Amino acid sequence: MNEQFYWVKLTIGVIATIGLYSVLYRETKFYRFFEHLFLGLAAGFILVALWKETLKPLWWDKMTGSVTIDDVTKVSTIDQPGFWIYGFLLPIGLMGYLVFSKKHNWMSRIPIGIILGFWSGQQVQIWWNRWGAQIYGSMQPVWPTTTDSFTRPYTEGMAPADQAYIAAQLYPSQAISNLIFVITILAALSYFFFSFELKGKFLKGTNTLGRWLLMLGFGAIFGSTVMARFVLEIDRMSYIFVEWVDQTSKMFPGGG
Amino acid sequence: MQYLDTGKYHVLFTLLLVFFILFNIRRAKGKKDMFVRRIPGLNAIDDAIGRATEMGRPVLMVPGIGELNAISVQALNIFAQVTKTAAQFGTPIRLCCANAAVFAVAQETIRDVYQAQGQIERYDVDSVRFISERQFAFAAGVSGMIHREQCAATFFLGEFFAESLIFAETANAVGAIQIAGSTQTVQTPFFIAACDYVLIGDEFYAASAFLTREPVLVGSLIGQDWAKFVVVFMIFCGFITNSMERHQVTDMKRVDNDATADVEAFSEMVPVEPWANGKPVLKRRADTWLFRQFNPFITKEQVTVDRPLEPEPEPTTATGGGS
Amino acid sequence: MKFLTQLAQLPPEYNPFWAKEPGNDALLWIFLTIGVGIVGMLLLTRVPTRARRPIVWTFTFLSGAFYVIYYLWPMPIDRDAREIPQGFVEQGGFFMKDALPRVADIANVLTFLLLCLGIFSLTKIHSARVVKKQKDWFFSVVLLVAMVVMVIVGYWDYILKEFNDPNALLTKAENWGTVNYAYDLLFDGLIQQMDAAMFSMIAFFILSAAFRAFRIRSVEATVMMASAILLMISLMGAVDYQWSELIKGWTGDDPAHMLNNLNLSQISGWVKNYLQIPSIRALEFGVGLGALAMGLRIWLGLERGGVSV
Amino acid sequence: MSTPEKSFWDKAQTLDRRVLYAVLIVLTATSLFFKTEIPVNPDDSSKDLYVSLMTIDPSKTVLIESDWTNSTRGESAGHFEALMRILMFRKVKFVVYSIADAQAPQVARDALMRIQEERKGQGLKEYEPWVDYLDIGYFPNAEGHLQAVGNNIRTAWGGRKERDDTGKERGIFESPVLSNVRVVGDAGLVVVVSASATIDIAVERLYGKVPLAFMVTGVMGPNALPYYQAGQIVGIGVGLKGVYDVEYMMKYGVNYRPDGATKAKVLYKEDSVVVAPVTEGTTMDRGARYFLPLHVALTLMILAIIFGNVAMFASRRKKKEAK
Repeated sequence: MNEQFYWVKLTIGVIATIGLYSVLYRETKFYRFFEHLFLGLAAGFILVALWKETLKPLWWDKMTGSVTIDDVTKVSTIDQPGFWIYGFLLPIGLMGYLVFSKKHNWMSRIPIGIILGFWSGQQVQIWWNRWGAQIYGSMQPVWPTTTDSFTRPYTEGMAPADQAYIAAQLYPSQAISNLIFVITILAALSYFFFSFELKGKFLKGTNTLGRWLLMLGFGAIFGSTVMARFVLEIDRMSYIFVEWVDQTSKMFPGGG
Repeated sequence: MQYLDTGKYHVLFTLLLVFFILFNIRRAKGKKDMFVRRIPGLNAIDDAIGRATEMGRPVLMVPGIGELNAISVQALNIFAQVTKTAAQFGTPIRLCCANAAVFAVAQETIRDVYQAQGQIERYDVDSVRFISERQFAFAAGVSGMIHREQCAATFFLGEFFAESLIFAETANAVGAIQIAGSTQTVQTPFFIAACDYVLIGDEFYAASAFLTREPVLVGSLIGQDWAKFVVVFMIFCGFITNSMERHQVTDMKRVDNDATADVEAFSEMVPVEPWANGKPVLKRRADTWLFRQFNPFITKEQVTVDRPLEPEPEPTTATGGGS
Repeated sequence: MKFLTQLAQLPPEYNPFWAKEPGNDALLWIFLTIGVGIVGMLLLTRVPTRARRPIVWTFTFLSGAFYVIYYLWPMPIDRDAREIPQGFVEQGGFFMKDALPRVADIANVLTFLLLCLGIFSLTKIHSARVVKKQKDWFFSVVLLVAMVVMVIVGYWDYILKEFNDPNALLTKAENWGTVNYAYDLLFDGLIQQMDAAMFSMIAFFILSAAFRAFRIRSVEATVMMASAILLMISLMGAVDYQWSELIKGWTGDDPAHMLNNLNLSQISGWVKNYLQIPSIRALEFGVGLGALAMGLRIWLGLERGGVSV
Repeated sequence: MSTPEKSFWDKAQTLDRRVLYAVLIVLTATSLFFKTEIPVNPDDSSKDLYVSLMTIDPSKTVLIESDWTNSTRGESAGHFEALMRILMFRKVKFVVYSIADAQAPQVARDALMRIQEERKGQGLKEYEPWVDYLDIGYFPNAEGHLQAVGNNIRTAWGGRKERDDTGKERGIFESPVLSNVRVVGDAGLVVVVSASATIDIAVERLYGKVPLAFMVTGVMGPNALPYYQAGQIVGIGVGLKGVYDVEYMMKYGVNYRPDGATKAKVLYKEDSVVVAPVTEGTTMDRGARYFLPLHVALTLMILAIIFGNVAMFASRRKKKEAK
């Protein structure tokens, strides 16, 4: 890529970044300009991608099929036959546009109903796949199989047979951790009962404990997401203060 | 076969859950005043709208950036209730969508609400807007709108991803009352940190039952609770039986073979080798009864099926295209 | 019945009923299909009001039923494309398994066909603003111009790359022409950078949200704050290193020492595995059940109110 | 309502968010200019990644799946650059392809050119296209494409042509880079540099056929680590820490004791494995530059939280005293 173009591209990117960042200070005309520019470009891009990346490969190509013609022998081979039935999707999709019609707007619910129908049917299909293994995974054993040591011994450098033996055992420290796991999941589940009143000290206590444990989990998620977000910000700073400044000084040597 | 190759257990279990939900919906028919636990965020809806009305500023609603599915539909169900109150007070509303299909549904829903309230003259077509399908363009557009219109109350309910915090903090900056909830667990902590009221987990799904007290919805909620009881019960029994079984001595162990080029995955039992230190061999995780229920034991014979073959299709050549 | 058997016999790629020869044959069938579809649409406009709801529901029910039946029906395992199904059950299984990828396309294609609805609304709102010279109309001009320019440049670039470039030379910048540069500028120089700018703004918001919310006010807030801070500290490589050096000092660099479990990465890993995972899992069970219940209500047409189909 | 004079602590408690933003910008931007070396304990997964990259047979070609774009440049560019530097140091031939995004090849190409220029500046040998590496661009339909590569790489990539060193267009399998690759298993390693779910596809389609290694963003880490724990991939670098780990090992090696040193900086699980550092070109770059700002930002965040709490308690005490 040639240098001038690269510099122009960088500069525009830097201005746009600053434009959007300006909303951190307050909403100004400067921000408004870049916001609308962004929305316009994004809408235009979606219209391009609509055909290029979705309708053509997902619909048109599959509907019409494709043929390869050999350069030499001129014999054509069918790569993929055309599935004519996809043609029905066009009228059905177009019905969605009747949402603006006063008289026939009910027809727009047909494509919407189909989309929602597929989604709903899938819920029945995927429930077990998604949660079955997790239900089993929550049934952790809590009775240690050995009391030779409180924690799992350090195995590096041991004979493989001994390592395998240790790996197959449940040590007390793990058993305690597993018990905490089971208590946590049961307490947190109890927080999500809606249809009956929680009475009595035990149930109320479990409910509160469940809420605290949930908050603890949320805190952990919060903490572990922070790094990725800060890196993005640091990279933007590097984009402006390192890359753009470098390229600018390359383009205008002696300028500053 | 699906219910043979991955076990009958899960089909039965799923059908049990389906039965619980449908049975309770049926049972609840015609009943009134059924108990639903208080959900803090939802009591605040009226206050939030009241405040927006006093200040003469709009109420903003965002049904997430997900596709059209039950999550966005549920968000719109809650928004329909919000709009009902707003229509009574004559408070202006803004509903921003990031998906065209959701936009179509939202358009109709909101119009229906105004119509049902007899306030159709107050309905503004442009109050329901499509902003952008692109995640961060949508974020930029909505933040701009929050700032410009100084929204007094904001509702962020649905599938939110990284943009959740952009919305929540922007709305906080203009002093809006915020009620939020995301089915994306990873985003919930950000809402908790930045918003006034947060619907956690399936409080989001329980919300419409709580707001409308419709028998169908409350019934379904009771069914969900039954299902949760079953899960609690299973985990409770499971951790006890699993703990006991891990102490049983065994001389066979289960091996699960991966799929290869010519055979599907299958399981077999092989004798175990005794430990070198002479201690008894105890059952491992994969040898327990429960593990077998969740990971059915499929023998090699079961996965080997012989069917006659269709003759090799002739190489297909197009007749018209070549010339 | 014979016809149905044939339909199920082969995967659609080999089945002469579904697959047509590309070219005139396929196009003819496509036009016929679209024609039939349009006629169907016209017929639907004549449907009486009370039949509307059942019609919409039928579409919803049938779409959902595919996946539900797929789940319950015995499915073939270890199957070759040319194997012949034995008996009705297998025929059904073969048929549905072949149909699954096709059916999965339908929802996608419909969603995308609806996309222009959103763009239409966006254009409508902003052109109205320009025409009526409402407040901020200038910015609506910016939006509309940006959109049009992007569409023109985007399709032009697409046509050049797709149809005029058999050897994929344009995948390299040194072979680019003006249009390709313009497209790169708009997409990579603007859209991508603005995406990144908005995305990175979250870092600022995380900071201000944490400053405001993480106060020792209630047990809940304190617990959340404590686990967040613990995780953040464990992410700092330098602190993690110093802490582990400290522990090494206590243990005399003995890898078998029990105190090694106090390493920051060990502690934060324990918090994640034994506290975060179960509490979040409990929450997600509920969300999953909520989705299942909602799905059932939509599928069976039990939802009432504005949104129901 | 009379508002009494606000004390310093009251004000501090409700500090204007813009002050925090300004501090964050200033601190991260200035700390960017200090490329410091912070001692760390590299993660085990990063060590495995580095060891496998440094011990790969130099006569075998490495396939690089580059599935990142500028929106995740912060983490992925660091990974990609470190990978380039290691491979060029070890004189391993490589192929770069993308399946996630049509923009990805250009982004990877730019990064590659940066490294080439840097090496030119340092007087090192540049990698020549066609002879030392191939850049074969984007393949749509990720799932189908990787399946095709797994089945028969020669047909999957057979259609691509590149200019050879004389400027003539030839099929890529005639190039010295790919001439010895008949099946995908002939490649020494497939490295996926990704910011998206293509890692799942890579494991599904290529696992068992060729060794796999990942370099992913922090967000993808939780998705990818289970594959490492299950032994399906040989090593993985996660997020910025992963970049820094690799750069740190590039400088200090693994189990490597320079003359006179009694202890290696980085220890490996197996004592017998000794991997030397990368001795030419740059070793600490993007990871090292971003690592200090990251520490600064995290410290700022923790200090801000502490400050907020101190302010809260101080103002509470003041109010109590005033009463």
